[in-house]
This record gives sequence, structure tokens and C-alpha cells, in this order.
Amino acid sequence: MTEAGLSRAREIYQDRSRRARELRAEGKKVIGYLDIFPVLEMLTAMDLYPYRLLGDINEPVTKADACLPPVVCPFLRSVLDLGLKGRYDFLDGVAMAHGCEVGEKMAHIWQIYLNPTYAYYLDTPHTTHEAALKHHTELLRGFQSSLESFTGEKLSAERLEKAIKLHNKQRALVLELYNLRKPDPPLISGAETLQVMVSLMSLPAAEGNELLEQVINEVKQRKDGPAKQPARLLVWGSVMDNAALVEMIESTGANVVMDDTSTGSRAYFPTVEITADPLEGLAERYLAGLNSPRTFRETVLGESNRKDYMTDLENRFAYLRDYAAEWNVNGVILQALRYCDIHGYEVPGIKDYLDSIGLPCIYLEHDYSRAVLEQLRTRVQAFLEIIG
Amino acid sequence: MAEEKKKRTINRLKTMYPLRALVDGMYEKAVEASQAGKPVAWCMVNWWGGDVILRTMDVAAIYPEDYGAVCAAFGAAPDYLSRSDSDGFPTHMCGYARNCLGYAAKMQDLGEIPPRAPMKGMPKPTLLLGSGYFCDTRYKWFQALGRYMDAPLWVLEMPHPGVKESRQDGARARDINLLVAELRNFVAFVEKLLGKKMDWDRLGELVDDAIEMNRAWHEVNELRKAEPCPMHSRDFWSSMPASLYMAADPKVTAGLYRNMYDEVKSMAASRTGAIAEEKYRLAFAELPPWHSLGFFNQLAERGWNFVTESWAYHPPRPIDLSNISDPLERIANLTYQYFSGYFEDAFESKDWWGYFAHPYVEMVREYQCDGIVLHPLLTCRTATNHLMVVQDQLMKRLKVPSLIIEGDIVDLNLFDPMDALRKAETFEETMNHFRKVRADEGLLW
Amino acid sequence: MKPEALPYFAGIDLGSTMTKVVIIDEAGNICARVESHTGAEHRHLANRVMEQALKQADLLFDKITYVVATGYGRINVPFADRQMTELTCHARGVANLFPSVRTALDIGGQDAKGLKIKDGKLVDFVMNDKCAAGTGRFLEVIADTLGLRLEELGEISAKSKNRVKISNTCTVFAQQEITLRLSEGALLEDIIAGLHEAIASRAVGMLRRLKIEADVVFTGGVALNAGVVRAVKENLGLEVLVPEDPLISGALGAAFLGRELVRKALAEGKPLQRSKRRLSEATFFK
Amino acid sequence: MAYFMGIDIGSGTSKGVITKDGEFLAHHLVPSGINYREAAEKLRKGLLTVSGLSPQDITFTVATGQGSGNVSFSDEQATDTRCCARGIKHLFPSVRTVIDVQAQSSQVIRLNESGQVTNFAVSERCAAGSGRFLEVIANVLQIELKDFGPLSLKSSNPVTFSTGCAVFGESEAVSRVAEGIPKEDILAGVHKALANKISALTDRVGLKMDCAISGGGGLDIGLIKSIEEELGVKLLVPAQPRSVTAFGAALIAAEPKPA
Repeated sequence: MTEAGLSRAREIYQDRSRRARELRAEGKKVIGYLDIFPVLEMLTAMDLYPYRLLGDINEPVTKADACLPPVVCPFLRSVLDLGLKGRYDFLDGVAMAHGCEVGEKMAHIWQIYLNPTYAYYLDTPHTTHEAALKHHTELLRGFQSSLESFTGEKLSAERLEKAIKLHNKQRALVLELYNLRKPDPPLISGAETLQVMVSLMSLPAAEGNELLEQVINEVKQRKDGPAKQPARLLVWGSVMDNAALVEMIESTGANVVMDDTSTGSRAYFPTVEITADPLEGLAERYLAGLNSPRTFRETVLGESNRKDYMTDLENRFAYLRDYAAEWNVNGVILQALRYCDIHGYEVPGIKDYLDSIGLPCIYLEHDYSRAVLEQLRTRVQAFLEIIG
Repeated sequence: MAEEKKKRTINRLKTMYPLRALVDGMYEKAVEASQAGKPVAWCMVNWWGGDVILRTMDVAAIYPEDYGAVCAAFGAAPDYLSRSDSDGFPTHMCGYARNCLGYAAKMQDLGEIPPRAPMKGMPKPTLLLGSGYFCDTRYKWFQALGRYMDAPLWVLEMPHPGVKESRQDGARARDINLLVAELRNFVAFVEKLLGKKMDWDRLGELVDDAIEMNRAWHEVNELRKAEPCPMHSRDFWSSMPASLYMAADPKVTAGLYRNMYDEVKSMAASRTGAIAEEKYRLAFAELPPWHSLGFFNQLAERGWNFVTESWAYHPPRPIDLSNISDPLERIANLTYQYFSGYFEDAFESKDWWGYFAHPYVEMVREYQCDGIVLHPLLTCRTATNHLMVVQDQLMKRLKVPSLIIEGDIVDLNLFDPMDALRKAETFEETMNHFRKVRADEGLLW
Repeated sequence: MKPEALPYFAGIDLGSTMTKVVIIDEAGNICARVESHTGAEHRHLANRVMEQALKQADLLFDKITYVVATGYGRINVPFADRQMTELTCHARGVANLFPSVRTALDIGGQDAKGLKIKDGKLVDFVMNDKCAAGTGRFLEVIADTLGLRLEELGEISAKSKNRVKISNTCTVFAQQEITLRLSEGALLEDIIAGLHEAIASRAVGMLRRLKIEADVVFTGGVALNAGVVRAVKENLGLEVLVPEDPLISGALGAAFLGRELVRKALAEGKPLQRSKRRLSEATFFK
Repeated sequence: MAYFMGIDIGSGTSKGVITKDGEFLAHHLVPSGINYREAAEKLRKGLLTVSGLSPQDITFTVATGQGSGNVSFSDEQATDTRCCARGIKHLFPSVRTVIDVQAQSSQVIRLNESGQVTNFAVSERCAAGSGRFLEVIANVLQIELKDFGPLSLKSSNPVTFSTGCAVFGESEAVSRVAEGIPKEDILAGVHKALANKISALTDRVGLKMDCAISGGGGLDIGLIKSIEEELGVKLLVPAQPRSVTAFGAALIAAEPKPA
């Protein structure tokens, strides 16, 4: 592997769809997926190319207004806007799931206005109740049969297991990459990491794994990594598909060494356990495993003596304390998009929790546009002046 | 503001008042229950699933969603909203939720129901019943309440009928199974919490009464197809909570709906309209600005009659479930009917946009509307994100125009009646234009 | 006149509307304070205002040991040794003026800030710079519309018997609304009182996101307006302290923070990071 | 012969038009100032003077615009949307879409062959996508609104302006200037941002040719050009874009009234 991983990742990040267009020209079917709840293993197993639908903070939304009002998630509006402007014309179809509520509506609006050859909406329960997990397995069966009639092929357990192993490998590699952010200074910056992650979401799983191996090798040996900074930050919250926000944060005298968003650890850390019926293991991972605020977790499921507030927070957010410890984090940036309900409701609670473990944090709300970065800069700098 | 001129431009139905009183009674009963040490539940509307179970178990159920509307109507909301803002809940979130979170925060501070709380207030709950359906707020909100109270929370899992994927083989049975399983687990949850057993026979009776209540309510609304329309949307909104939130014994409620049926029927017979002169028949999409309902009087003065509303606030289409013995299965099927009944024809014609717009197209056709008022709620995604599609389809299929008036269910600063009236005046010209267009294209009205 | 030997420290606060410079000496005495309107051309302005301040203090630029720039144009001060946010500097400045301060409200030309202060240090903050509502610009625009000077607004609103409710948050639409009310015969003082209430309730609403503790200090250009100060007190239900020159707290804090940095560096025997730039050079850098 | 008067009390400027037998006779503009009543009176006086008429000569007067409620001498009020549609229809019978960029807000109106409004969309309740946005920026750059267009056309690379709030836009402009970006690029940026907002509004009502522009925005070549780029169409521009609505009001005044 002579080609440098990081620069390749940057190229892909800057021209995401190139590979998809190439492979499509060779007859590969490309399926766009929204958010992290469509089951990628099932697409990969059917020899389909899962391609993550993302927005563009530099492109003003003009077309989407006509079918999605301005008071909903600006990221999803941007995705739809790009679709309406033909930026996703290379897709053979889309697979969307009930990630958040507006995402669910998007799934149908996309079908109505873009009328793709293949479109599947995968409902996803909101709780981890036993009945919900069973139900989700059955929902995946429905997804399977629709994929089978689309491709005209059977999805055997063998094919599925093979795909699961491939994606689990990718998850292991991502964790290995993230471990390179643990030293001080980290061997790879937050912005670089995000570029690699976005590249992964733009490539077939196997090629993504190759890229990851290249990047990991390069980063391990590089001499030109990030400089030491007083602040080591964790960024939590809504989807971040553009490195600009992280770059801004890192330009103020901080290293972003860990994240909890759907384009980072949240999407890749949990692995899939291979079960007798592979769909069960997948249902478990995608419903209970993915640690997203869109999934409701009661402190003690179905127990009628509810534990106190702090215990509830402990159960919901303890993983953040573990991240902070392992990645040696000394400040947290909570960022959420305006109109993002699932993250919005979380904010006071997560602040209470971080206060209780003595980890300083700041909440930033933004509207998915480059214009707000300057405003946010002052807030981030002030935050660093406080903790520094 | 609209409220100031108390002109009676809309004849309200006499039979509406007792139905509205049931809802007031719901809150009073809850306060009494809590004072008597009896269990109280805060519920998200759950389509006669959880609440019929709670009623059977003698739990007084109240609905913070409805209370949000109440607080808005009584002008108590701004206080609660600013408290929730102060506690760091983003201001773009659901007005109902922010109202409730602010209320709960104040109740926690005082250790009692805040003074001047409308309807004697919502007493501290023994349990919370959330729901996974329709929007994320409906479970995130109650989860966030943990900040102010430690009441246990059950989130009732619901399937997602109404979309094309729900028409795959075996999907219906699968969805019903989920609902039944969820309800059964919820029963076990409540039994354990209250340390008492479910009376399955009584549950069976209540379920049947609920089905009957919804049928009666459905029939009232069928009568509104008459010209002029004898029942205005304001009467619908005043009478809706009684069934949607099961405010009282469904048997009693059903009786009151039957009385309403008689009144509306006789008005239709005598061609008496809800407003003096019905120049325009309109549908209203999504929830109204509860704080500025007087606004409809001004529109009534212009001859605007509101004859129907979004399907989501209407009862399910009547369905015969007498052959199902298990009461939980009957609930499941009733709920399923609510979620899918309005789309059946869309499914037949493979109109997958149906999930959004089909019911609106149907209602506008059946009720022969000249236009529809779309009320995007600036703090509610669910009530808003499908409206553009509705506007589109109504124009494409029926040549019926839409008037968009931004506002909110709770936050009155987001609604501007003056501006709305200006738009309304222009919209009359648009409705006139499309009357001609429909005539030319041979559409019915 | 101070002995030449003693070091001096300058703080420059490049706000969106006003630019302020404060020079202090080793002992913390204020040797110069200059305020001037900020135009679009920050860089030249920064130099000009600094020159005025030096003149006032009768000093040469090389006598200034350290310059800290703050405010929203801080990156456009070529001769600054260091940039710090207005939030930190305001907190420091306010704490200097009122050691007892716990909560500070600063309403400037283009933003409103809430500061939580402990032991003279910033511990938490809220900020509105997303829209003009609730900022000084709101008042300016309206004063403009009414053909009044900002300073007049306070006294006029004092005459009000019943406040007009301004329902529009957007400045531009509020302007429209006010004209309409005026045409309908509403009294000027009632409208302005309504205006002050609108700003105050918005600012206090923002401030409540911090747990408000006494003493509360109110700074920024808008604190010069007695009407808003009154409205803020009403909304808070608390006494509010206003410095006699509410504009300079940012620049003052910047100067004192500069002194701290220098002392710290000396104490730790570390070299002091200074910008090589001279006052004369007006090169833009980021 | 019959004379009819249309009075449009806008938030910035008040415009008046007198028609004679359904044709344009005279128009007049006065700043609205802070008292719409006075503005209306001044406007009427001026109108009558320029047209050499006396109040008795006017058969019917229709008032419109923000301050239409304060026109004591009007016989009727009409919304600016209707008036604008009527006015443009008379000037350009072929127009089916009109983009009305006023001082405070913008609207896109669809109309039929008889000048009736068939659909319309108004910009949201903040100064985003309004002429006011332009004024504010003109202030920052200390240049006349009229020099705006020509200057902006010189721009080779417009700065991206993605903000809504006009005043917030001001601060963005200030910092761009501070970064040493040429004025024309900033202007072009503002025009682009406005054009984006307007094209979004246009998509909501659906663009049908021909398309015209009215209101103060019709005086700004730079804005017109960027809207044309955004929509990919040519805009028809009336000689007196600001008076279109007042003209329409005068035409409505002449329409037979339902008894």
C-alpha cells in the first residue's frame, strides 16, 4: 500500500460520490441510506453498495422548501435539497429507517418527490422492550424479502454472516483508529478522523476496510500529527458530516480526541453478535446496541420502582464518563442542530450528569450552515478560557 | 386581538358543552383522586390502549398534551414556558412539552400544584405512560420529566401501519402481535405497581364502550358533510378530547355524542349552518392556535365555515370487532384501524403518498371544501412536516388551494392574527379562481 | 505622571458599535480610557484609538508591556500580544469594578451576554448574537425610526403610564409595529417603555439560564439607558448595579488580564509571548 | 371621465397613483415616516397637485399596504397581494408570476389572466429575504442603495451569505469588510442570499412564465440579475416598480363593487 491513507481519505471526503459513480458504471447497484438504522450488513450481503446520504453545509437550501417546511431538521432539509437538485442521481434506490421522526417522514417524502427504483422504509421500534426486539427481528425479515425481490437473489444465512464479519471488521478497525487519539497529543486530529469516517460512509465496506488499514499504518508512523494542546475535547450530539465545525474547534487551541455522534463512535463501536438466526443478532445491535437518544431506555426496564434521577442519568450516560477516562478528556462540547428534538431533550440531563462527574461542558446550538461558525468560535474560545 | 370582540358569529352546539365539561371533570377527578391517595397517571394520547387499561385499574389518567392546550387557552403557558427555557430545554421544542416541563419544575419547587394552575392543575403522577408513535417528543418528554419527578415510565411500543411496507405478507398479524404483547406487558407493569389484579371482564366491557364511543363520534362528523355545515371545527375541538383522551366513562361519553348527533342532524334537516352565511367551506390541517381561537369568529364573519379537520384527531373508521374475544386484541385492532383505516383506498390504488396526503384529499372531496388552512406549528415537527405534500396533492388532484398560516399551539408570540386575516382576504380570491377551474375540469364542486 | 520604569498594560475592546481602549499601570490605576465608534475598517481604527489612548496617557507604544485585544473584532488588532474573548474580559473587568459581583448582564451593540462570576473569574455564560432583538442595535434602529437620540429614550419612557406591548421580536418588524401603533395614536413614552420592557424581558429570560445570584451588575452601552435598567430590575426582582462608565468593562478586564499574564510569566520565569508587530503596521491577520 | 386613487402606505415609502378611465394618470411618493396618517394626507395632496385634480374629482379610493388602516379618506382597503397582482397584470398582461420585493418582506404571487391571485407565498416574519436586508448592508458599506446594483455586477466572486436576520447580516458584512473583501463581492453576496430566499419562495408557489418583479427590489439591477440567474429566467421590470401596488389599488378602486 504505497498510497497515503490520509490524503486518499481527504480526496474521497472532498469528492464523495466518485467511487459510487465508477462502480455503478461497472454495474454495481448503489443504495443510499439515511442515518444509522438501516441494516448495512443486509445490503452488503446482497452485493449492494450502501452509500450514506449526507448534506452539504455550503449549499443553501432552496428546493427543499417546497416539500419540507423550514422548521424541521436543517440537516435533513439539506439532504433532501441535494436529492432534489440531482446530486444523488447515481443511486439505484434508498433504504431509510425510523431514525428520528423527521427522518421517518423524509423516507416517504423522498419516495414521493424522487420516486427511486427501489425504496424501503424500515420501521424501528423506540424501546428495547423484549416485544420490541422480537418485533424488530420480524421487521428485518420484511426488509430481507423486499431486498430479495429487488435483487432476485436469496439472502442466505451464510451470505449474511460473511457480511456481518466484514462490517464487524470495519468496526474493529474504527476502534483501532480511535485508539490512536488516546495519546497526548493525539496521533490524528478530530477533523482528519471525521474525514476518514465520511470516506467510510462513501465506500463499499471492503474498500473502507482497506482505507482504514492504510490510514492506521500511516498515522502510527507519522511525525506530523497534531500539536499538544491544553484542551482535549469530546464532541457529543447531532450528526456532523462536515469537518468545518471540528476544524474551527481545533483552531482555537484544543484537540478533539473523542466524539459521540452518528458519524463517529456512535455508529461504529457496537458490533454484531452472530446468532443462529443472524437477524436476531442484527436486531439486537441496531435497536439495543446503537446508543442513540432516539431509543428510549428506562432505568430499570418495566420495573415499577423507578430509581432516582441521578441513577437514571448514570444508566444513560455512564459511557461518556468511560470515554472521558479512556481518551483523557477534560471538556465536552454538546452540539445539537436547531429543531433536533431527540438531542434537544437530552441537554439538561446530560449537563446535570457531566456536572455530577466534574466534567465541564458547553452547549452549542446551530443551524447547519457555515455562517454560524464565527459565532460559535467565541463561545468555544470562552469555554476554553474557562477550563484552561 | 380576536378575543376582544365577543361577537357570536359561530353558533356553538348546545350538546358540545357537556362534552367539554367532561374534560374539565377529568382534571378535577384527578386532583380529588390524588388527595384521596389514589393513583394518578400522566399519559400521552395512546388511542384507547393504555388509558382503557388504566381506567379499568381505577387509575385517574390525565393528558399533559391536552393540558398544554388548556394552559395556552387560559394564558398560563408563558410562565411555564419561560421556566422550561430557563432550565435549558431548547426553545424550538414542542410547546406542550415545554409547558409541561416548566409546570413540573414549578411543582417540584413548591412541593404542590402551582397556584393559579388552570383546571385546579395536574397532580403529581404515580406513573407516566409514554408512547412510541407519531413523534419522538412523546417519549423524550416524559423521560426528561425524570428531572422533576421519579414516577416510573412505561413507553407503549406501537407498530407503524399506513406505509407501503406495512402491506407486506404477514405484516398486519406481526403488528397486531406487537401491540397485544406490549399491552399485556403494560398490564403486568401496572398490576405490579399497584399490587392489584386486572379485572379482565370489566376491561372487556370498557373496550366495547370505547369502540361504541368512537363509532358515535364518527357518525356525528359524517353529518358535517351537509350544506351548510351545521358543526364548526371549534365544536369539534371542544368535543374531541372527550374521546381522544377518554376523559370519562366511555359509556357516558358515547351518550353525549349521541345527543350531539341528534342536534346536528336536526340542524342539517333545517339547513341551519354553524355560521350565518356559509360562503366558503374549509378544512383545517393540524392543531389550531389554542390561544387565539377567537380568530375563527373573524373568519366566520367573512363567511368561512370550517367543516372538517386532520384525520389524526378523528376517531377511527367504525369497525366490527365483536368476533374477537381477547379485549387486548380488540384494543390492538381498534388502534390499528385508527392508524391505517384512513389509508385503505390509498393502498388499493398504490398511492404511497397516501400516508401523508390521501386522507386530506378524501376529506376535502367528501366535505366539498373550497380550500384548506394549513397551520404549520413552529414547535411541532409532526404536525408540520407533511403539510407541503398535502398542499401539493390537493392542488394536483382536486384543484383545491391551501392557505398557510404559521403559528404555534402554545406559544402565542408565534401567531399573528392581523397578518393571517390579511392573507385570508387574498385567499378568497384564490378560492374563487379555483371554483371556476374545478367547474371547467368537471370536478364535483 | 508615572515614572517611565513602571510597565503599562493596555486592553482594547473592539465591539461591533464602539471600540474602547484602557491603559493601566502596574498598580492598576487607569491612565487612559478612550471610546470611539467602530466603523467597517477595524484595523486602522484599532491603531487610531490606541494612539489616542497613548496620547491621553502621555506614553509611547513601546512603554506598553502587554496588549490584550477582545471584542468581536479582536482578531483585527495587529499590535495585540494576545486575543481573549469578550466574555472572559468583561467578567474580569466587572469583577474589578464590583468585587461582590456574581452575575453580570452585558448588552452591547450587537449581542447580549450573561456572565456567571466566581472569585473574579468567569465560570459560565450565555450569549445571544443570533438576532438583533434584545441587543443595543434594537434600540438604535427604533430610536432612529423615531428620530430620537439613544440617550433620550430613558427619560421619555419614564413618563409612561401604560406600556405598549411590542409583540414582534424581529427588530425590523418591531420597527413596523411601532410605526403602526404611533399612527393609531399610542403615546411615544408608552411605546418606548414597551420597547425597554421587550429588551429587558428578553435579556433577563436569557440570564435565567444561569442560576442568578446577587450582586447583579449591568454593563454595556444599553446600561446607559435608565429605562432599560429599570425594566431589567423589574424583570429580575433584584437590585442591579451599573458602573458609571458601563462601556469600558471589557477593555478594563483585558488590561488586567494582560497584567496577570505578565506577572504569571515572570513568576514562572517563562518567556513572555509577545507579538512582534508595531503600532504603525496595519497588517491584517487571523 | 372617472378618476380613481390607489394609496399604498408601505413601511418605508408611501406610494399613490391616480388612474383616468382605467389608465395610469399620475403617481407620487412620500416617505412614510413614523405617522401613516400624515403620510397618507401628504401623499394625497401631492397626488392631486401633480394631477391637477381636486378631492371631489376622485370617484373611489382604495388603500393598501402596511398602514392602509390609517388612510382616513379611503373608501375601501385591499391587501397588497391583490393590488400587486392587479397592477402587474395591467402593465404586463402575460405575467403569471410576480416577485414583489418590498422594504420589509418579499412575496411571490401567481395570478391568472384576469389578474386574480391564484397562489402566493410571503417571506417568514423576519427581515430575511427583504429589501431591508439590502438597506442595512448599504448602511454598513456607506453607499447609496441606487449604486448598489451596478457595483455588485462588478463582482467576480460573491461571498456566501447564508444568514437570515438582516441585522445579523450586517455583522457578517462588517467582518467581511474587516477581512478586506471588496464591497462588490459583499453586495453580490447579499444579492445571492436574497435571490436564494426568493427562489425558495418561488418554488413554493411554482414558477409560471412570464415572470415580473415589483417593489423597491425592482430598482436594484444587481438583485434582478441574481434572481434571474437563480431562477434561470428573464424578469420583466416595470418602469415604476415601487408604484405597481398603488396602481393596482387604483384599478381595484375602479372595479364594480358588489352591492
